[in-house]
Amino acid sequence: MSEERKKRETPLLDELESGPWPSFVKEIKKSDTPMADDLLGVLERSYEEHIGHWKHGGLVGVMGYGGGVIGRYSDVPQDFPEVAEFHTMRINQPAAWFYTSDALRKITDIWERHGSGLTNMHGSTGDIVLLGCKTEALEPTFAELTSLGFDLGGSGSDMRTPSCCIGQARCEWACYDTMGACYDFTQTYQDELHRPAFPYKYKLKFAGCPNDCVASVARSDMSFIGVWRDDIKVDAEQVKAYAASGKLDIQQDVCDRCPTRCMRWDGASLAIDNANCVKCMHCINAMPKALAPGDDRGAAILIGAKAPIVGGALLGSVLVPFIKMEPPYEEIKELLSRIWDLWAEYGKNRERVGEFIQRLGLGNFLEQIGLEPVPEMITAPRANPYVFYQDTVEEEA
Amino acid sequence: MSEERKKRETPLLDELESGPWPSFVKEIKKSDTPMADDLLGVLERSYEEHIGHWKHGGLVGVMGYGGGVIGRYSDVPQDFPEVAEFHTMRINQPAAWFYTSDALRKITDIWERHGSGLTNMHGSTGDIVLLGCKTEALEPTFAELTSLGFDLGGSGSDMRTPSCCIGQARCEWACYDTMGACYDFTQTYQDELHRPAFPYKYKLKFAGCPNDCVASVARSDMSFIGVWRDDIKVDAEQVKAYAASGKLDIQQDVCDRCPTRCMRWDGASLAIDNANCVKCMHCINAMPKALAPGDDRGAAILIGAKAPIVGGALLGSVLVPFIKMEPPYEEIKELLSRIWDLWAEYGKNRERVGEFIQRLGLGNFLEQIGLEPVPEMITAPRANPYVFYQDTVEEEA
Amino acid sequence: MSASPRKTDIGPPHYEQFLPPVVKKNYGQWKYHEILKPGVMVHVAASGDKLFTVRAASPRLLSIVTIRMFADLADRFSGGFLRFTSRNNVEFLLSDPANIDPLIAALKKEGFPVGGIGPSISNCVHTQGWVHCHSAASDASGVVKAVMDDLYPHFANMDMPGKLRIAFACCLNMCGAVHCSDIAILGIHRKAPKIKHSDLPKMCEIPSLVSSCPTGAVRPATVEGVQSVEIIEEQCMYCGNCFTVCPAMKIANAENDGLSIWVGGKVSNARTEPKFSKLAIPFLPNNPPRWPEVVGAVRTIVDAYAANARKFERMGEWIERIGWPSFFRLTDIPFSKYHIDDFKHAGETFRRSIHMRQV
Amino acid sequence: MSASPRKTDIGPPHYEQFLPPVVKKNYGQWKYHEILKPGVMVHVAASGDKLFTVRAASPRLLSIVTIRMFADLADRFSGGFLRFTSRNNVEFLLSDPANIDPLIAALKKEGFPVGGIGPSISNCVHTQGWVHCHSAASDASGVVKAVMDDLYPHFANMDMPGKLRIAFACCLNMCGAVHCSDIAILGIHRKAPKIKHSDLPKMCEIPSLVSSCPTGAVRPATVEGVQSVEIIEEQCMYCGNCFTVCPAMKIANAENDGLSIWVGGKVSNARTEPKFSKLAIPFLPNNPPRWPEVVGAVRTIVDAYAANARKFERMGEWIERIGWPSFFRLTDIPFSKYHIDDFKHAGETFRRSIHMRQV
Ligand code: SRM
Ligand code: SRM
Ligand code: SRM
Ligand code: SRM
Ligand code: SF4
Ligand code: SF4
Ligand code: SF4
Ligand code: SF4
Ligand code: SF4
Ligand code: SF4
Ligand code: SF4
Ligand code: SF4
Repeated sequence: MSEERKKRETPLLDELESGPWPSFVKEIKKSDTPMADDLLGVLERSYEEHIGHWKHGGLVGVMGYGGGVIGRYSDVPQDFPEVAEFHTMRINQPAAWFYTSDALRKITDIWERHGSGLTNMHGSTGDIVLLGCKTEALEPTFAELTSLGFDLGGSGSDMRTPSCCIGQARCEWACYDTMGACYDFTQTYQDELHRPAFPYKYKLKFAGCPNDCVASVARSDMSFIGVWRDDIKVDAEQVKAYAASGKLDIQQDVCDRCPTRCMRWDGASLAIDNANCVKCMHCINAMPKALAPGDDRGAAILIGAKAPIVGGALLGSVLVPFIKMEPPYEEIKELLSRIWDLWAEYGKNRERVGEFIQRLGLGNFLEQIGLEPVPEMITAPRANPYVFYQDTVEEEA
Repeated sequence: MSEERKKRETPLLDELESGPWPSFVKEIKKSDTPMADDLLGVLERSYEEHIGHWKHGGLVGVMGYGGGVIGRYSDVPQDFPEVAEFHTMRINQPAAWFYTSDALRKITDIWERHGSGLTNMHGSTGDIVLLGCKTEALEPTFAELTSLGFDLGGSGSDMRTPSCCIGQARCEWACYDTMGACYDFTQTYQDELHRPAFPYKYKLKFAGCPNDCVASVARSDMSFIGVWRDDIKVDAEQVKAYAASGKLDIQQDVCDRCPTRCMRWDGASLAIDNANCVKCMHCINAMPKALAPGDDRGAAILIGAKAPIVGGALLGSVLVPFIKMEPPYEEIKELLSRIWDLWAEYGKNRERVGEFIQRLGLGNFLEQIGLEPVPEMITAPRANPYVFYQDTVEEEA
Repeated sequence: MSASPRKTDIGPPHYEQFLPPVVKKNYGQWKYHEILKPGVMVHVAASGDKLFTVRAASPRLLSIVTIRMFADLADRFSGGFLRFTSRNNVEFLLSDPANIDPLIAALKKEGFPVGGIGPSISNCVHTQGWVHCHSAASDASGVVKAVMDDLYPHFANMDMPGKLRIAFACCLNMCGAVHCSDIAILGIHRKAPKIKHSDLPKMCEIPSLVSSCPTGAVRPATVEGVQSVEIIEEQCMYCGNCFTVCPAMKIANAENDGLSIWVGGKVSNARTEPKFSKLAIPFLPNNPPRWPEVVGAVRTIVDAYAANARKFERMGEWIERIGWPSFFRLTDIPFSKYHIDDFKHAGETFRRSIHMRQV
Repeated sequence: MSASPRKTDIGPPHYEQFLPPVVKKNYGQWKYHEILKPGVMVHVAASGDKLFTVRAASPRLLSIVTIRMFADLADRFSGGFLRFTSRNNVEFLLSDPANIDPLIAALKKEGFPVGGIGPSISNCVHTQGWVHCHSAASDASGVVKAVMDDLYPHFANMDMPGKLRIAFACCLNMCGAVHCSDIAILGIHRKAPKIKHSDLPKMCEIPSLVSSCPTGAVRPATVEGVQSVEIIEEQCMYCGNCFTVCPAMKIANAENDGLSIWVGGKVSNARTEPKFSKLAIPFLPNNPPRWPEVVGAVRTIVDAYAANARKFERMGEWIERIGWPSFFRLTDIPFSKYHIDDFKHAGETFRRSIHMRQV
């Protein structure tokens, strides 16, 4: 894609070409398009001035969709005309970011034709981020992508692109099929994904076990975290092998690190008081050959994680302590639609579901969506006496 | 004091005369005054009706004082004329509630002459509570009490009657002289105690060690909790004696209950990693003959405990991690006056100092009272990014 | 007496005059203590001196007749020296161990049993209730008497895993500081105050009344021509603060007042940090004179604790070890939406992890 | 192509077509895994089949040229199959272990080192920065490059006590979800937005702008005759939410923007519950191209952790074990009022016990 152009001087950025870590400056230079050139120029200026040069987006997108494109304009278009418009397209990644070389090449070809040649593999939410194109390029890129079988992801106040850990594709601990579930939910809610109709964004993430390799508890309005209910499976021989290996001190590194200290190691055999196991994964992580999650597997559903804007960050909180994760996930989808209905009706503009629940009160929220309160949802009952009692005796008229 | 009066029928209350626990009904009956009689009568009515029969206080008190008396009126004075007025007087108890039989008798004599003959030994704040008298009795009672060397305690928006644990008078763990300090502060602040001039009440409590036998961390706006800085004193022979006694499993009952697990017991000797001891007292409590607080003793000062009205209950929080407690406590008194000045000026009406600090921000509060922030004051730094930065670069004009 | 100049600001008498000689001599020099039997302990000083303490129960609400009886016993057995504890028990301070048993016998005869030391249930801290306070949603002394009658064996014996502290407060002001007790019994209102519009303008300042309500439920309003206030009932959580500020807002309500049970608080730093009590039972009826529902509920909780907690473990420590779900299962107390916090820091109590015992 | 009917709502391609045969065959049947060496692991299925993974670093911002290079390597060594991880590394999925070393060599030659598996420092999750976002207080890619160059040995070796996850976000929106990272680097603004009163009425809705400010610092005002807003500067804590809502409230400020460092967050449930990151260093200057202050600070924290944490212990677990005061002492990071929370739940972070290591 090279052509003869006068390259910009970028002495500051050039310093970031050296060093052992792969260099994004090299990447931008590799792309070698006029857009990439101007991006380098404007970035060098930011490095000089310590300030960014991008303006608010504005409404750009593809026909019939309300999300998937982030509009971006330069505030110094005269100096960097090629990036005067520099929108990104969010492309819904395949579950767990699996590709064939062939699929990747086809995507790069499309992006060579229409965009900067720069990408993020991947965006923080999980999308393939095609970084930088002009408004006029959006429709043609979209058409070519859909022909290839790809579609846009979410942005704005819609369901965002769901994502998942690698799960059963490679991981021995996956308590349900994360990729299957992620794909299924993504397909079911195409409308919610492309056409913002919520008070604010709603993210779904699927993690196969409590290790949560997709950070769902911190980054998704609804997270599905795999877990089991029965006993941890113990291969006694392999436990001994770990002990013998000398690499692991089973008492100190495993038993003493168990949050409920529900394990006993007598130097020869390991006993687990499974009734007091809180499924933290630690012992299993430490001895993958010897221990494994039980067979009665499913997921816990947590709700409401988000970043700090503006009421403070939230981690997800337990909504369903355990549910079997089996297609077509009807019970969950019914629950989800009750939640969306309630939130869509009573949520304020730019109020994430986690904040909405806190405003409404978790007890009231549960009542509205028809879930029984169970003590697993909380770490402790209220410490304050400010109870809104309802079942009281009314006065006689 | 008995005389011939028609006694009221109190069948419900009478049921509370039986049983092993000492009976307050018997006490009221023992007093056998017309006031006690009517008290029993109105209480029986409350037991029948499930509702109290007292009205708000109103301003009653002794000349020149703004606190120390709780005014109380019956809402059924026609039926129970003797308790139509039924005020309580709060008498500042001697430190740690020590008495001689002689002193107690003299107090009872005064109360026989002027009041209901009923008391609380003691009120929750610590005062001797003389329970029930008429308005006209207040001044004479006060005169006789002061002649005996007693004075009123606090009520309303003043410094409340300070109280303390038994400390060095009997307890081997007292890290400072709680009774001496309690007496000293009480005397220093007589004006603040008797003449409400604060936004709200301000309670002081003195506990000799982290066991906090006077519940200061929950119940005082400022609590002084004894603590030491050097190593726990270990009598190795006595440790062995405890182990040998069979009453204590040193590993399980002591070491495994240490919050930082900083103790090692090898069956023969006990090693404490004192740098990681958080002075919780547990091991010392468990083996009082073997272990003792170190010699470098003083107190931590905590601020802001209170009951839930109305912003929610608070426990005290660390203001000074360690200070030597030596009369005349000048440094502490200077600190206290800076706190009172600030709170008196900026505190809202009925805003306890703990709530005031939360409203102002602990960092700002420290700055205002001239204390350096130290990490011991918190359990963790902020998790939210909402910092009010101050040392920023101003723009050139 | 009235001729002498009026004394003020003298403060309490200096405590030294009330200290037994052995205490004065060994002040700050105590070395260790031992519990000799229920209600009796000895403190040993560096000098070798010993101080024997006998602790007796008290209903706190004491007649002067009883106080004089205590004084007499002190004269007979403890050189005239006695004290009260921070939980309102009475303690006799003896130098001569030979006096211990006679004193215990004399106390018993008067109806004041000995106990409360060590791993036992000590006296129940409490408040005024219908005996004296205008705010009370229940009686304090009566509930305490009924509960302590039932728990008496645990006062008289040291048969608990650790110390178990019970407290009672008759309204949300929590004068009994029940917010940090192993078991707390709390009187509660459950109906918004009834406004006496005729009295209100005379008795109360409307702006400070309006601002007293933490939820903003009290609003200025003109009612039947008078400047008064109204209450948005759905916003009222019955804290009673408006009533404290304004007598014309009576909150007590015979049908709806009652009691709630809270568990797991503590104030000591022993092992774990001080903790607030948490809601166990949102509502039990006022059922004088013996409040059987309350007595039964407390008993259930005490029994579950006694049967399951480890040595030294306080109620809250035990519950945190086994988890709240297990506490509700073990006690058969139903869990409801009322248990879920919805006040200011509610979100901090939501479970934000997978750490659950799956059942 | 434009002639064919417009496709919408097709969603992503089904993942199955991208799975290597060994994965398809053993889907859900994996038995265990082993880390073979830095950046290389093997998963063994119940069938006995093995899947070898080689993980390589990525700057995330990738040129299509590099993506094609990855595709070529996949064709040569892993049957054309590869994936990216949730932390933006690239993983080649091999059936033949003989291909591992040649692949590593080829990757290295292209400048893409292998590592990040096990107890190591994996890729730094990050955001757009000055490369693309209007909100950025710093550059994302540049800081990450500088930091990872410095920490590279810990990516290439498994020499950490446990996993150590670093994340970067360029503004308080925290798209990098830095709120739960072992170490987080966060771009911050420190000046209230400057209002462009000439543009504001055209571009923004005043009521929603006013309500966007969490502290109520934005108030409606008439400025030079136009309906606009004003900012009460003392109330602004620079969250940038007003700017998100209204482009005429530019918050970026060259002199005052910079970075802050946060530590001790995690998301896994392993051992301890997920935790937020907490403020370690409130402000470091923007000093491109290599941000030495930031690189140095991160290095100090990593070194203290590496030297002191126990096996498996994450940053936050280590700090909680030793206590925050010890963390500040060990790293020599000054403690200031900025560290003390003063937001909504501030009181929950005050130390409400005596549990302190007295020094
Ligand atoms: C591209 C991406 C960052 C990246 O470099 O990876 C991104 C970029 C933006 N985010 Fe984000 N967010 C991205 C993932 C996230 C995440 C992480 C996640 O999804 O796992 C979060 C934290 C989790 C969460 O949702 O809370 C996140 C929390 C935010 C917030 C704060 C939301 C909150 O409730 O606190 C905003 C502000 C907003 O919504 O107005 C925001 C807003 C933005 C905007 C649209 C800027 C704005 O103010 O309108 C950014 C556009 C940048 C640009 O120029 O392209 N972005 N944003 C990520 C999306 C890529 C993708 O689709 O894969
Ligand atoms: C590939 C990936 C999932 C994916 O779908 O992409 C993955 C894969 C594995 N994770 Fe993970 N984790 C991956 C992101 C995560 C994340 C998310 C994140 O970092 O943002 C977490 C949560 C981190 C946190 O708590 O902040 C995560 C927490 C874990 C843990 C818990 C570690 C702990 O002690 O807290 C384990 C268990 C272990 O390593 O002992 C784990 C274990 C594993 C295992 C061993 C699972 C298995 O048997 O296959 C995999 C290789 C481990 C490794 O890299 O050392 N994985 N893992 C992600 C690789 C990211 C990368 O490029 O570095
Ligand atoms: C008598 C006593 C209860 C008792 O039976 O022991 C008591 C009785 C009253 N308290 Fe109290 N408080 C008593 C100790 C406490 C304590 C415990 C303590 O001091 O250790 C507390 C909790 C700790 C605290 O200060 O927060 C306490 C927290 C309250 C509150 C709530 C304050 C708050 O900030 O949450 C109020 C309401 C108020 O101040 O308006 C209150 C108000 C009252 C009033 C004055 C009622 C009122 O609304 O005006 C009660 C008068 C009852 C009466 O008829 O005599 N009382 N009050 C205690 C004082 C006796 C004494 O002087 O020794
Ligand atoms: C007399 C009294 C102090 C006073 O000045 O009046 C006192 C005296 C002693 N306390 Fe206490 N405590 C007294 C109220 C308290 C309180 C306050 C309260 O209950 O409201 C507490 C805090 C309770 C809480 O955490 O909720 C308290 C928590 C302790 C502890 C910590 C127990 C624990 O495991 O949490 C100890 C140590 C122990 O017993 O092992 C202790 C130990 C002691 C010792 C052994 C101290 C000593 O060496 O003399 C004393 C006898 C203990 C006993 O009763 O078993 N004392 N002690 C109080 C007796 C009250 C009563 O009549 O029952
Ligand atoms: S979250 Fe669990 S199942 Fe998913 S990849 Fe991580 S360890 Fe495996
Ligand atoms: S999974 Fe966690 S809680 Fe369960 S036994 Fe293992 S270490 Fe303990
Ligand atoms: S608080 Fe400490 S010093 Fe005071 S009586 Fe209790 S145990 Fe003794
Ligand atoms: S006092 Fe507490 S923290 Fe210190 S060694 Fe003893 S048990 Fe451990
Ligand atoms: S708790 Fe309430 S009702 Fe009881 S004494 Fe205190 S203020 Fe009065
Ligand atoms: S009782 Fe409390 S919540 Fe209800 S109106 Fe009065 S002040 Fe407001
Ligand atoms: S963190 Fe802020 S500046 Fe960075 S990409 Fe997200 S919104 Fe933009
Ligand atoms: S930056 Fe945040 S705090 Fe400051 S004015 Fe804007 S919205 Fe308000």
